[in-house]
Amino acid sequence: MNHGTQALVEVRDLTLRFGGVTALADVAFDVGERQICGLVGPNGAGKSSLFNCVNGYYRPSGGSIRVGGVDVLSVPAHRTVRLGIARTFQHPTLQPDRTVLDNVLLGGHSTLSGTVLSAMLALPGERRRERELVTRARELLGSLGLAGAERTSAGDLPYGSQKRVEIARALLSGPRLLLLDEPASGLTHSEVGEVGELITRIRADHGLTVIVVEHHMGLISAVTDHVVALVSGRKVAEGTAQAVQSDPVVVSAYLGAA
Amino acid sequence: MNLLQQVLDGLSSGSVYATLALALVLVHRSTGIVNFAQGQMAVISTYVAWTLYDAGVPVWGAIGAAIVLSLVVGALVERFLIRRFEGGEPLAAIVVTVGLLISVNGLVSLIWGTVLKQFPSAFPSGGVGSGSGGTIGYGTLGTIGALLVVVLALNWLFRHTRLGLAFRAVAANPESSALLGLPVGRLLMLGWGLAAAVGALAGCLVAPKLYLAPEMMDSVLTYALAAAVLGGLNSALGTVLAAWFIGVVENLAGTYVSFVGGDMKIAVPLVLMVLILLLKPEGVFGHKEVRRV
Amino acid sequence: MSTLELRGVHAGYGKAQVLHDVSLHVGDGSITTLLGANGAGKTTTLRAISGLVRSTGEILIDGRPIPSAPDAVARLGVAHVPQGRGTIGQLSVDDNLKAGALLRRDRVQARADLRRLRELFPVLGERAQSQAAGLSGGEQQMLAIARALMGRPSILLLDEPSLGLAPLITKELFVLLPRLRDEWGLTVLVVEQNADLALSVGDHAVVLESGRVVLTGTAREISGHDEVRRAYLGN
Amino acid sequence: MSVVVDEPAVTDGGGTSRRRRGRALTAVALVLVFAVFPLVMSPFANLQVTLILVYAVAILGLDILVGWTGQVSLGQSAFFGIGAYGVAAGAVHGWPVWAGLLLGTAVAGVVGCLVAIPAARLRGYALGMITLTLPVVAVPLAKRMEVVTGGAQGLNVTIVQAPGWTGLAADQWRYYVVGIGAAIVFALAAALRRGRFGRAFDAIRVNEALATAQGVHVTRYKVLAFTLSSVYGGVAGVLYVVAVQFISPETLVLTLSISMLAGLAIGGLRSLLGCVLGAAFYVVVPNLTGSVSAGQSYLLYGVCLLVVMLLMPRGVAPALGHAVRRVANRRERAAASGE
Amino acid sequence: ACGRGGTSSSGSQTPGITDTTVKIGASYALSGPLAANGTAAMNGAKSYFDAINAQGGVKMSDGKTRKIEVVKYDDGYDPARAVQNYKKLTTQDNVFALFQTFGTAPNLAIMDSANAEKVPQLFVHSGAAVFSQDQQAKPYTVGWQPTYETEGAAYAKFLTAQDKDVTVAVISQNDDLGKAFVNGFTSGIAGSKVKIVAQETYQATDPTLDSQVTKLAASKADVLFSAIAIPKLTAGALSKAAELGWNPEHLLVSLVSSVDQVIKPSGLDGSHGIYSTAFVKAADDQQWATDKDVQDYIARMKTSAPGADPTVPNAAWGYGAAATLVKALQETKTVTRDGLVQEIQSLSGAVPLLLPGLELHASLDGPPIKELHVQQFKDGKWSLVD
Ligand SMILES: Nc1ncnc2c1ncn2[C@@H]1O[C@H](COP(=O)(O)OP(=O)(O)OP(=O)(O)O)[C@@H](O)[C@H]1O
Ligand SMILES: Nc1ncnc2c1ncn2[C@@H]1O[C@H](COP(=O)(O)OP(=O)(O)OP(=O)(O)O)[C@@H](O)[C@H]1O
Ligand SMILES: [Mg+2]
Ligand SMILES: [Mg+2]
Repeated sequence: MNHGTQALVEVRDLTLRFGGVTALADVAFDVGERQICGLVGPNGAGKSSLFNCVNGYYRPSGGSIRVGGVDVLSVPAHRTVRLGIARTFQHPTLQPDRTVLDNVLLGGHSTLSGTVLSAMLALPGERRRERELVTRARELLGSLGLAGAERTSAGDLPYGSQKRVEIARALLSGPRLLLLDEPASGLTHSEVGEVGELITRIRADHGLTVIVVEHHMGLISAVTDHVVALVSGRKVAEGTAQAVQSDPVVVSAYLGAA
Repeated sequence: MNLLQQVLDGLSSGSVYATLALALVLVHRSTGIVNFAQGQMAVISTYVAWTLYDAGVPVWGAIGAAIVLSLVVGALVERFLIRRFEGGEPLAAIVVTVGLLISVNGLVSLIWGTVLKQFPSAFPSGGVGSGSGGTIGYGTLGTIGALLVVVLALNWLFRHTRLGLAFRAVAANPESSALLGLPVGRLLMLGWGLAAAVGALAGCLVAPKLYLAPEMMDSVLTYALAAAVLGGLNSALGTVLAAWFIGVVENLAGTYVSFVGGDMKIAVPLVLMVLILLLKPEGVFGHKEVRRV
Repeated sequence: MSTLELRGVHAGYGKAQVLHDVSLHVGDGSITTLLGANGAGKTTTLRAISGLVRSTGEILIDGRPIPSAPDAVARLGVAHVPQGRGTIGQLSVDDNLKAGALLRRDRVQARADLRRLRELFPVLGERAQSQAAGLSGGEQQMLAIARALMGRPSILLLDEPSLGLAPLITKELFVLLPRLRDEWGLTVLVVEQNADLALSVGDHAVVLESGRVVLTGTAREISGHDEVRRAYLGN
Repeated sequence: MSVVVDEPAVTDGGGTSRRRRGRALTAVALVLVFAVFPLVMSPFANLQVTLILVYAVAILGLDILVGWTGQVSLGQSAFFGIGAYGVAAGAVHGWPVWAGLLLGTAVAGVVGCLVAIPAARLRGYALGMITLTLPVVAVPLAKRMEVVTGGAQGLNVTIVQAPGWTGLAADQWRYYVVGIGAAIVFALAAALRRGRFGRAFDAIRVNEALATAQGVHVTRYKVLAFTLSSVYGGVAGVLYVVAVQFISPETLVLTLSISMLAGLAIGGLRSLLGCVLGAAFYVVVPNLTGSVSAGQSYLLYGVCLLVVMLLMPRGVAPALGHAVRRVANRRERAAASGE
Repeated sequence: ACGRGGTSSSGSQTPGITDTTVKIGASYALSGPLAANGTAAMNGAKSYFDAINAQGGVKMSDGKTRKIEVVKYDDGYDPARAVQNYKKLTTQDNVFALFQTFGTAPNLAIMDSANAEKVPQLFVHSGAAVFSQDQQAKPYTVGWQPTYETEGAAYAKFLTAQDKDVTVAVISQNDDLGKAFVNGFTSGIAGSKVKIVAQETYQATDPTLDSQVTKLAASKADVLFSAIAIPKLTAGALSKAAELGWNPEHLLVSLVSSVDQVIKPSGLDGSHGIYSTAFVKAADDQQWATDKDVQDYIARMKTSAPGADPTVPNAAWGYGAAATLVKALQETKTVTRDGLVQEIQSLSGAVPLLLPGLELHASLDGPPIKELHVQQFKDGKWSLVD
């Protein structure tokens, strides 16, 4: 493992098929604790599918994924968030008619407990925990520059802001591992820079491990400690951003000659 | 032979359910809505045909005229009523069709009264087979024939024509279709019009058997919905087969399972349908939809 | 062969006014790039043109005001590739492409176009019978672009076509655009955050800020502009 | 009780104290109006309000399923019937009302849960079909289970008599009993919607994958919504017997389920006020159209339904909320400019 | 202390009565699956009341002549709406009495309230025995037509009287009505040579009864007793039997004995014997062509409800029940609700449309009309057999 940190994520021989399509084939790599790992590759390489496997949405046909030593594939999909795995989606997936704040609060679902009955009776403990969650959500929105949009319906936000709401929602669950699927897509150059800063800041503030899928090589170079490149579901290169970007397979299949 | 006759009877009632179910499928396929008023719209069409017949128009002429008229009226209903609810809450669209059902029922009662009318059969009376070996009426045979024609036509329309593709595109995603230049509004109107036309045919075919009354199709609606959903809501052939299945199973259960009896026989195909749907939620002939994030 | 012109266009959603007095001109057979920050109103501008958002002011195609219904606008030869997922998920890849060509009469030419697009985006041929919803984000984006081109539009509105596309494909796309402009006489209005690339193939550019046009010029002029460099080009 | 729930779930810190005081005043005024109403109004008006509240509870149950969670159900009348038969059969056997209440709602909840466990896999029309089976089967079943249900003749019961010391007439007393019952279950639902459960239900409606990723066990929450919905249906059935003192298989029919869905759409999804307004539509409009013309009341009812839907496609409560907000904004702006 | 207390409906015993009018209330199924029957009943009653009003009104024992004003509402056969209509009629419209509320369930739903509040619930449009068997306990609820049991028994008597071995197939609706017909019939044939060999039930919402009839046909019974309450289903059942080559004698319950609504649509000509029972004269029976009652009835229907079909039995019953009410009002000695109910408990004599030999005979354990005659469908019309 590079940097000598302990691996938080261990992916081994991961294979995923859809009918005749092989989305992932024997993919294996590690991500160390508090590392930022970049995941790159051409369209259809299997990057989002990998995320979908890690958070339990897809059930791979072979291989294993361990996060913090726990076999992710053995827990049901809704439990992965309790293992500390949070994600954003490639295509912003919000509740368009609800406010931005409500959307973020949804991310805190797994941090709350209490039964239907205690919720219906609005017991004091229940109300207090809810208030605390709201406070934290507001803080997160503030730190993501969305404080002003708190009461806007999420569907009314421009594309770029929606992606940031997703990040806030993911953070509210208090994850150890954050999966970001193209967080900078649709942003201007300077906004991409801000996202880069945001990612490093998040790691610093929350002590997170991050895997980020991005086609924006500038961002990948700027923030990642370590990059994995997939092509047609196979890992073709791994290493520092620079090394991967100069890998001949990656260049010919993904980046194109400059 | 009781068994054979029960099967034939089941096919005959199944054909009744299928006629209406086909119209439901057509609307769903072309506009993505399930129209609870489909049966009631068929009833008013049938009354129109009856009125023409009563005024001396030959049966087939009366039916044909009613079909053409229904095509127009169906399109207008879409344009001026349903249009406002497309793309909104699905419940609102459903409830509007319920409102339409009630209003049309009231309108039919107002115009033609509530007492039943005899609708002439478009086919000769009598049937084939003998009392001992099982009989099937010409009316039922004619209905089955008409059903098959409609099924073939719908399959051809949706599978092999540009219009069919346009229908499917619009039903799935009207906004995206509009960006392709498809005349979304007119396609939706046409979809409703065609369904109303099939409904009119359905009404005229079953009216000789069910007798024409404002609530003629009410009891058929439950079965037709079941057949359409069981068939996958998008498959014409699947719908007809499902309808026959329902008709036959119902009769056999009512006849041979003693605790079911005549009053509970409807429960059997419905419960079977529930079981089948649990195994295959998209319906027997439906396609599983790919979902991903 | 068409020109597109906006004169004093205002548009918004409900009470929220988004575009303020937007005027721009896209010349016949030219590529114009629309730049702007997140939320500047780029998408809204394209939606106003294709009739998805109500607008006031004048939107003219070849000097004539556009009709109000989106499908009527599209029938004038305007193809709009929306931001994000613009395909019909329930239909197969092939049906999506066929739906793009539904209004065409020249079937032979359409088949040739299909071949060409499949060469550019091989996955569309490989996955012809798959349901479009199963495609990856970038693959869906390719499908949306290809589908728009299948209609042989005279005006193409592209809303961040590179969204989710791998760098290689993005480059290829921006090689294709000037070719189509020249071969088909296609008029293109493209919103693109990969401003470098877009400006390198574009003829003109327009910068939007908070729903107002703040800068227009040739692509070269705009890419030389300091502020633009800082915000959109990064060098 | 007339709280529109669809407003932002979080309210603290948002409202000024003046607005909060305004709300408290409105609430007190509403309670007063509610309390005085039966004392001054006719027995018929009382019965109508009582029935409105009965159906409002059933529609609220439906809203939990349809509005909140995005599932369809045509089975609510069956749960309504179970609750009603529970309390009526209990009363026939001399049970106290609360025992019947428990029995009716428990059976409704258990049946709802049993149906939901397999049905939670389904969505859309397939689920609608499955639930449609409930009333279709329940009606002949109720006719057959004569020992419990009184068969086709149904059960006449006399329950919830006004205690002598109150000096209240039967209609007044039943009004209060049903009103307080409805207020309680409405308050419970409102609290549920405000917190994590409400958000989870909402997320399921929008996108099940999204909900799962946030840690929502989609199947379990769907079953929960279905069960709650049927419990509410059962409670409504119990209240129905309190109001009408009679239950027969005619009440379980599919038409009632459909009418409740219509009420929900008319009132507006995801709104407590909407549930009441939808129920009011169901109860009051036929009476009004019946007064206009007994023979054409059905036709007029259908036309009213269409007209209201056309004018307010999202329902009456959202339309009202919209109008109120507009007026409030205008007033605020006027006040601001006046200062 | 602030409640209204006691009976909330009325302090007085004579609401709805003025010097010139008497107001009565009715709740019918004017929509839904039973709309045809409900509307017919309403029209029949209306045509009689209209005629009486045209003559100036009802002359009552206090010497005043009052017009009859009917307030009617639709209940769609929903008990909850019937209860609302009851409340509205008694507390808002303040009617003097309820008249001819339609159907078993709606009447049951209001029966307890009516008796508690002492509101006469007169001549209910249902043959269920509950409404007439115990007038001691429920004096304010009064039936009118013969009970379904009585009618079932009448068919039994008709068959047993022939003293032959007869096999019977029975089909009945799965509710109180169907059950009552069958009970009356079964007890009537007990110990006779008449045997039930097959029995089926159906749901009112069944689209057809083909399956049931096919099953019954296998019994090859001599007689089919159709306790079917829905005209189109009866017509369908008759024609299905014929289609199967099964030609039993048919016994149709009187509810569905209309020639135009049932027999003609069924396509049967009566050559194998179609029987029913009646207690009123059928409008389409030629033997009454010159009968004053029937002529009046047809003419009045034409004036009051143009387009309505006078041959539907419910219409004739509505007419007869209206006539019964008018007779009771005329004879009532004290014009109060209790007075009216008392009068009705001893009401007797003729009313229009009743078959020859039939009269009202009030009693505490049954409806005022207690008998029916068997009639046969022959040559396109009904004729009395006995
Ligand atoms: N649910 C599904 N059904 C069918 N095929 C699928 C499904 N999900 C993914 N695939 C296929 O698996 C492959 C990998 O898809 P994935 O979304 O992981 O790609 P990606 O690397 O994220 O690409 P992009 O950069 O375009 O987002 C693609 O070919 C895609 O079509
Ligand atoms: N449906 C909507 N309802 C209300 N406001 C909206 C809606 N869609 C967009 N807006 C608002 O309009 C403004 C412009 O949005 P638009 O989507 O046009 O921006 P954009 O320039 O395309 O941004 P991006 O680069 O993020 O796509 C934003 O402030 C946004 O909040
Ligand atoms: Mg992806
Ligand atoms: Mg945009």
